[in-house]
Amino acid sequence: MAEDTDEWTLPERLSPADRLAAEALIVDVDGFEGPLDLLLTLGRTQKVDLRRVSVLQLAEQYLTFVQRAQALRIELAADYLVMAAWLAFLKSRLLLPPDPTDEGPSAEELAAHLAFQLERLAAMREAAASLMARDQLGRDFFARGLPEDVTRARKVTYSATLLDLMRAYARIRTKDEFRPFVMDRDHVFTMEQALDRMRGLIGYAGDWADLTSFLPEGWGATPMRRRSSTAAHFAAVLELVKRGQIVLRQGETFAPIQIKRRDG
Amino acid sequence: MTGGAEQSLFEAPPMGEQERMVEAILFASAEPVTVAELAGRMPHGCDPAEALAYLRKRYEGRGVTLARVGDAWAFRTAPDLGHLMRKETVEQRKLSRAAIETLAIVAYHQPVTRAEIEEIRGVAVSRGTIDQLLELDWIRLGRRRMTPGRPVTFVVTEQFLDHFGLESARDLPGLKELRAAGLLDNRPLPGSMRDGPEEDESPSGQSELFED
Amino acid sequence: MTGGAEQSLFEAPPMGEQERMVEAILFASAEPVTVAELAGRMPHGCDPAEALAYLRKRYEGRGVTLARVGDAWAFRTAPDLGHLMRKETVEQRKLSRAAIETLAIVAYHQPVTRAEIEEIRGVAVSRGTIDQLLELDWIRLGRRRMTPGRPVTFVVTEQFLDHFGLESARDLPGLKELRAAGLLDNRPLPGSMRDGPEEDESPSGQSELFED
Repeated sequence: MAEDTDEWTLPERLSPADRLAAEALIVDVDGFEGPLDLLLTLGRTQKVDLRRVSVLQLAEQYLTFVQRAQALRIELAADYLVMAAWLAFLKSRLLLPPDPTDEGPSAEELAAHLAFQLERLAAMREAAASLMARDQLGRDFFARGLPEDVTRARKVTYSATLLDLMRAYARIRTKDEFRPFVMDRDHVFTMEQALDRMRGLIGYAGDWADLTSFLPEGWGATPMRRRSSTAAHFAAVLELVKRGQIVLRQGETFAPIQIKRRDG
Repeated sequence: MTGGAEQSLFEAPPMGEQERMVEAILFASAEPVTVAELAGRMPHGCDPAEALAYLRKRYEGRGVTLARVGDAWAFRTAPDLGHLMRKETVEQRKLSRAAIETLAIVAYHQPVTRAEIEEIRGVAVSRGTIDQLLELDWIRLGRRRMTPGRPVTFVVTEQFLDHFGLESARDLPGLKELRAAGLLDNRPLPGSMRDGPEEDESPSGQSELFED
Repeated sequence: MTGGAEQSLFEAPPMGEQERMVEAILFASAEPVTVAELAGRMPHGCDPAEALAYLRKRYEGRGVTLARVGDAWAFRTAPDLGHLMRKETVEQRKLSRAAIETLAIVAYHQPVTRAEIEEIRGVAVSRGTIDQLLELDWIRLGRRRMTPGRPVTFVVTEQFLDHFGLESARDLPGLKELRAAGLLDNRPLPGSMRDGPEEDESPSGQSELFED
């Protein structure tokens, strides 16, 4: 691969005009639909039939483009870089004498395929353009505007489109993956639960004790669980105060809340 | 522009052309068209009334005729051929969600029993839903399943394939393909992102509600 | 009932009458009507295909012409009169460049897989593109390709043909030239195994559709 890296630093054989064109392309990078689209544009600057496009020259133009983009710190999508690596490889293969022990397709075959791809893409674009240039229904020619319903032999037909069908199936099959919008009970301590616990515990609260010391084990570990259990227990305590079973006090705002069994 | 050129600009098209124009306008219009309206839509200098007279003559005795509706004109089926038009009056109704879901399950899982449909949908299938699909000729009975109780199975019909433009039920896209086509992203249900392709950008589940 | 009476019962109406019937049925419908449907609605013994041939001749050069769409037929206004129909013009949904290219690739290469579309365009088919074309009813699912993974294929629909005024997919502009130039071949990257062994059993490209 040493030769490959050398290739990258070889003096570019680009004319000033090509360089300017490459710079213009860089500004426009978002306008391209992928590396092949860019290559097609580059190929067109050679002003020859796409079948006779110089793949070597094309590779150089493309690599220059990628280098410039990197120099200008333009973030290129991965597929542009993959194409760059492949073209660098192809370029080195095209420049070096063929290795007779080399298996697989020759550099010329690979180059010919690239030229074919470009030609095919160009052809499809032209086909798309001539398709869209055709007379179109509802724009250039028209259907009967007043379809007749002469006799009212009412017959109900039910319709559904393939898209409806596929969406329905997608809906069913992904149902399991949806989580309905419900609280995650694993991390929620309810007031009922807290009330049950506290009822059993207040017998031991003969003296003032911090509410936090009544929190269940394992519920102080994560903030979410701590908050949920604290809130539940606080609500439970308020309920118990209301029932006259305990008293509660707080020294000042944000100070610990303390509770005590109400005697008598 | 010289006066002469302007003159020719405003010269009306030949009557044959005007007749074609009236024919096309009346055909494509969703409502009967008045002579004044025709004149407004045709090039300057045209005589739609005369063109209409020619056109009316041309359609005399044909399968459709030019009919006068108030002071407007429209094509109408020849009265003696009304009996051919009976099929034109069909009322289209959308299939219910239960029916389309049941149909989808039959299509994807055939042959499938009623119990299996219910298991997949997670909800009981009403008698009427199956009946409706049977009546539409979109599903039919398949072979009985060789399991206890020998339940009947359902399969889709030729009519089903025809209606949905499929060559065979095997051509229905799988879940992965549905997703690739973007069909799984159209329902912004809460929590539906979990398995979606945009996983990375959206936090999963509702746990983040409680996170700090 | 005697044989003779039955004979007369089933005697088809004269061709002129049949032509009127076809004319009336097609005029009444906004959608193309197939020959089979015509036959189903006309009296026993009619030959709608022959009646269609006469009718087509009759409407040649008129403001309304008889258009063939696949196996079906419809009256459509003559394209040169489109400018008179501004009132009827329906707002066309703007298609993205990707959608237009994808549509053309499906039309010219059908049946074609998503992977093949991506190879030709050199870029992933963005989500929603295929969806949009399916929703427009311009493409539909074809048979699955008998290659590993059995990918779904896409083909164009009758609605596509109708919309672009094509009698069949064979009439796509430039199709012959593209085929002659080998640009519709499914040519894999040299040395890649991807499409290798199953080539023989799978019809590559649109050849099967367009074979004579």
